[in-house]
Amino acid sequence: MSIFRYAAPASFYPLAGRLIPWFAAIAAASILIGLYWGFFQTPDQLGGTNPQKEYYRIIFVHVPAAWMSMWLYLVLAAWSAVGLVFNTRLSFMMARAAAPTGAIFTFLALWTGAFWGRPSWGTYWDWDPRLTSELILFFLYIGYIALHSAIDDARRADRASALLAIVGLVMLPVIFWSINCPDPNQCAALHQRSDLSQMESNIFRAMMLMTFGFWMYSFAAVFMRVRGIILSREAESAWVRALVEAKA
Amino acid sequence: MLDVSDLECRRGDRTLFSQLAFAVEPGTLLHVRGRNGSGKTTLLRALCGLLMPETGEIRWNGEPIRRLAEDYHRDMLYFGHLNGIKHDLSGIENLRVAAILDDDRPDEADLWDALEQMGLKGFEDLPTKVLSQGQKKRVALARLLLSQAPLWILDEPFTALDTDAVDLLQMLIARHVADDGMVILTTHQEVPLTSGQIRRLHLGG
Amino acid sequence: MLDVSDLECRRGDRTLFSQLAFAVEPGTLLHVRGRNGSGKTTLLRALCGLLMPETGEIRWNGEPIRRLAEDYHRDMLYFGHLNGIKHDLSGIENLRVAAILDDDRPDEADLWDALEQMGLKGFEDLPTKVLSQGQKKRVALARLLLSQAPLWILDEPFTALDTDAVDLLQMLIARHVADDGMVILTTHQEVPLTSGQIRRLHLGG
Amino acid sequence: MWRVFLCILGRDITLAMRRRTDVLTTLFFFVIVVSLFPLGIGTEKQILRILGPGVVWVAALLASMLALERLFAADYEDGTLEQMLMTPQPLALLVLAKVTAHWLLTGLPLVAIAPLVGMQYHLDDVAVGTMVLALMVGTPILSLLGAIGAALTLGLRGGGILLSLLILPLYIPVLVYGAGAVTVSAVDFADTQPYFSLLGAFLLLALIFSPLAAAAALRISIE
Amino acid sequence: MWRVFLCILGRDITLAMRRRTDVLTTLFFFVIVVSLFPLGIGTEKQILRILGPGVVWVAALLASMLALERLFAADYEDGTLEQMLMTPQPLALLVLAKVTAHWLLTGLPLVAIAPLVGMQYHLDDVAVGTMVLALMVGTPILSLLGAIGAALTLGLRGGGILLSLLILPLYIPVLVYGAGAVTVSAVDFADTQPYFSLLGAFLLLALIFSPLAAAAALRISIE
Amino acid sequence: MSVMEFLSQGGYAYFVWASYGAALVLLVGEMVQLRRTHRTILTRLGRLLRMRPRGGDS
Ligand code: HEM
Ligand SMILES: Nc1ncnc2c1ncn2[C@@H]1O[C@H](COP(=O)(O)OP(=O)(O)OP(=O)(O)O)[C@@H](O)[C@H]1O
Ligand SMILES: Nc1ncnc2c1ncn2[C@@H]1O[C@H](COP(=O)(O)OP(=O)(O)OP(=O)(O)O)[C@@H](O)[C@H]1O
Ligand SMILES: [Mg+2]
Ligand SMILES: [Mg+2]
Repeated sequence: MSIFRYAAPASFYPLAGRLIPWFAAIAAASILIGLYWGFFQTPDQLGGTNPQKEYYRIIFVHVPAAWMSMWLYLVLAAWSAVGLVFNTRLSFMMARAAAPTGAIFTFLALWTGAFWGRPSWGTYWDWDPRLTSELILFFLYIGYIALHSAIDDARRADRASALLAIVGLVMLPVIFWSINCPDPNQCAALHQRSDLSQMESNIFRAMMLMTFGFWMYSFAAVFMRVRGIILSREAESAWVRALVEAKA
Repeated sequence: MLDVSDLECRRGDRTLFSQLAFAVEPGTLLHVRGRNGSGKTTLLRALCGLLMPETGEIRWNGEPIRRLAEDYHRDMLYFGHLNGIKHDLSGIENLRVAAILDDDRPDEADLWDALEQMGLKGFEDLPTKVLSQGQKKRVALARLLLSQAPLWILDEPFTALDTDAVDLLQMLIARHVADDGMVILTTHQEVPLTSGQIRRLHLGG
Repeated sequence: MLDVSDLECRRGDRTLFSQLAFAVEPGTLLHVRGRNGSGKTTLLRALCGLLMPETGEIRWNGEPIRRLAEDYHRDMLYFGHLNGIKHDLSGIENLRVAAILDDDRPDEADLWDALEQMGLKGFEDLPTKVLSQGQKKRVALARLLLSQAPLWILDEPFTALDTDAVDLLQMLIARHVADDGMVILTTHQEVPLTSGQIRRLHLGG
Repeated sequence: MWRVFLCILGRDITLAMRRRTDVLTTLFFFVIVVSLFPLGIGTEKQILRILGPGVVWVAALLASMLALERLFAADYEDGTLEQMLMTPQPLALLVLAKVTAHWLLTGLPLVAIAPLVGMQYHLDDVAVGTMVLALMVGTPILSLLGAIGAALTLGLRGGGILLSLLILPLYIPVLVYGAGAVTVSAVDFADTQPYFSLLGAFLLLALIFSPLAAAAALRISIE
Repeated sequence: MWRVFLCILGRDITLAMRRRTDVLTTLFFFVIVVSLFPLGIGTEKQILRILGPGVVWVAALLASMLALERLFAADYEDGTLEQMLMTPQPLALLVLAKVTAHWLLTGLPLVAIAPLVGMQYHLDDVAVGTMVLALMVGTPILSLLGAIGAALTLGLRGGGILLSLLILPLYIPVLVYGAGAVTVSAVDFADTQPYFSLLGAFLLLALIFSPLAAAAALRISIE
Repeated sequence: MSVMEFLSQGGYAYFVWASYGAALVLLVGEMVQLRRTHRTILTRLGRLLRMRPRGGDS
């Protein structure tokens, strides 16, 4: 019971309020240290067989953003599923709150990827499978948000977009795979990935620190958004009235 | 028997009613009343299983309607703001589809008969789009004549009907109640029903 | 004064009425009656100029309304099955747009006042979508309070209103008639209006 | 159960036959969209031949999606859908019947007209044959997936364009393999076999899962 | 008169701002449609560069048309359109105000995002510039012409796809000259001048006549 | 290493700072926007509360 208590919006609201500063502080600290490390403790080249010059430093935002974009979609779909199965209001709110942050990270991954691609491939955009997949992930986020806000009734909006998120999650591997492997005869030639273990260890650590920072940032942002959603949804309840009165 | 306990429904972010509890026994008519926006339609849709209440339980013969699902629907007939007829099909075709979906197996004569009773003789095989608002409603109400369902849930069934049709509908409701059926209805007009037991439920402040 | 002569309207391939002739003088209420499908809505829309009659002439102060066009619309207010309010705008915004389009220039206070009189105090600047069916209708009816038009054409204005609102509307209609206005309305309910002259027009067989 | 399936199928086909133009509309939309490209891009044979499969598939995607917008809309507006939810029948079965009717009325005509369109793009016979086959397997997938979107966007403003936003990304695998099969057939028809197996597998999965998902979506939307 | 024009313009923009995502929907529809082609056709740079202008224009046509479906629909459904017909204002003025609002909300964003899309197709800077200019002149024509179709199909089932059928053929001149300008700009930007003059002339004609035609169509549809 | 040298990022300043700039704008922007909406919600609720002081919902 003790932990499920926080599944009620009324008790989650203050809890989130207390946690946000911590997450924000940890995020700021790891991002700042990560950036310092990334810019001042790393070689000016990606190293090894990879000749990339200073512009590789985009990696410290690009990869964390790309990872967070995918992770947050998973989170979104997971909360949606929990909401549909257990009919808990807070789960839907969490899903809804995660979507914009996820979309922002997706956009960031695309944007930074484009600015990486220009110096390294000579073009801002190419129809590389990985880029295309990220673009489609962006469309899925936008679809989720668009559907949610096209529906006036909050409950229907929650449930409908939760179902969409789950359908999207099921289709995502299929979509990624179909783009990665347009010719089923040659699926062996899946897109080459750089091997994380061969990366220069300072670069790797800075990147992981930035990823951690982005992750903590996501907690802070999602909690802040969910607090807003809780307030407007529970506007009629006694505890919100009391809270607003206390503030006034 | 329909049994409702501790029901709470929200729409948007407003709680319309809570801790609502009542039961509808065979041979009763329940008249749900309340001002505009008090949640009558919402309650009726919750009773149909179209809308999931926030809390509370609705039981049909002791079983929660969520669990019964399709079996509950066999015992129930809902008539909402919309007529639920296809304007491109004739009255007869509309009735036939409705009957098949309800697992009733009426013969053709029953269908024609029902429409005639509703005062639609001569209009049976015209596409319903050429009928007036009230005539369309009569086509939809013809389902009441065919249905075997013991529980009728009617949301403002009298609107747009002329006085003849209102009388006919009142007669049908009275007969159904007299036959140990159950009727739940909302209407802003007064319903002068005589037979059976009439109960009133008042929503909103 | 509205003057109708030799009017015939068809819908689909059915003649609804023909050789209809009547006049509505200032200070009169014309109650158009008839069974479902007898053509009441059709007649009202023809009187508004929304629908061109098959034959016949509708004159406003002696001029055919086709010729008057926009000038006729300045003198007339129609209230149909649909409310004609935007659900994403608040009651105030809806009223304001309607007033500007009608070339009225009411000040803000009048608008708020009208909504308050309709019993919508506190709801004025909420988007109308959060209101119930009856409350939305009240917002739409608030136009009656602002309008300068002498001729009101109301198609079943009482549906979906609760008794308070029905009383209010009856009062408005009575006042308008008493002020030498003209009202043409349809309703299946009885309208116990007392002041002014009430005429009845019966459509259909 | 069969009786109910056939009843809905028959009903929807009767309704469509009473408004035959609706069926033709989708077909003409497809043809018009396909014909627009040569106007915008130029009419060089070489280029058209490369464009052909992709354009046809994209047009099929758009046509099927726009037609789907109306899949449940009419029933929703007049309240028959609400009534269907309250019949003692499994909703997924009714959905499947409606989707089947819909495909027969809009998907099948597209397949039938594809050879004509292929001609416009100077595709050779093998390519046209492959295209027809691929459309035959692919368009039902489009209808099935689209049904979920149609159910979710039921009664919302901006239905058509919102639906596209939700569903077009999900159509990508069908597009990739459908158009891929045609492109590959230029080399050797035998190479298309894996493409067709994949499309077939998609179809099977869609047949099983999407009526369930669409039924769930309908229950949510009708609330 | 100005007051009435601004009132309607303001009303429609306020309404759209209350549903900001609706505006984004059209934009993303455009982007998605544009992104589908490389997946169906292949991603060779040479080919993409040839496709680019045509695809962008066809996508703009479709996006603008689908968005237009809703131009009068919402007002029709809730009865405000009926009321507008009965105000003492010239209907063509109200139509023009609605179309203007609509273009500001859906056409202009397309123009703004076009450079990004041009990048996806590896168009060079001159081509992108020409495309933006051409869209700037061309999309209002699309909105104006589309308004007639939207008025005619008001309240009909299958609105979106039926509308396409009526309006897409009328869009062809805009497509031909709009895409043509971009293609020609590859050789010399000066060559595009006659294309722009023609588009400008179309725009002028459309500005004058289509509000009148749309107003007449509305009166017919509302009966 | 001078500040200028650092800023120039070996001649790739445009790409590097365009990326980091976007990240900064988006993430900080999101935070600012979230704080602002939270405050607007609170004030709006306060207004609603004052309008209909206590209990009842109509
Ligand atoms: C718009 C352009 C781009 C997008 C959308 C994009 C997207 C992604 C995504 C989604 C990942 C995570 C992949 C995974 O771990 O499975 C990723 C990782 C990575 N990307 Fe990009 N990328 C883009 C451009 C680039 C460019 C131009 C480069 C460098 C040449 C690049 C290099 C990397 C590296 C090194 C990783 C991390 C190592 C790995 O997990 O493989 N990306 N990118
Ligand atoms: N889809 C919805 N989203 C948000 N609120 C809604 C929705 N539907 C109804 N409401 C709100 O729920 C309340 C109850 O509506 P309901 O339709 O149940 O009232 P009613 O008692 O049937 O009123 P009426 O007599 O006017 O038909 C209204 O205040 C309305 O604003
Ligand atoms: N758009 C239309 N097309 C064809 N026929 C129509 C149309 N609209 C109405 N009708 C027919 O016109 C006749 C009159 O309809 P109308 O709506 O005027 O009736 P009414 O008197 O208002 O009835 P009610 O009391 O039911 O509202 C009806 O028989 C109807 O079938
Ligand atoms: Mg109601
Ligand atoms: Mg009528």
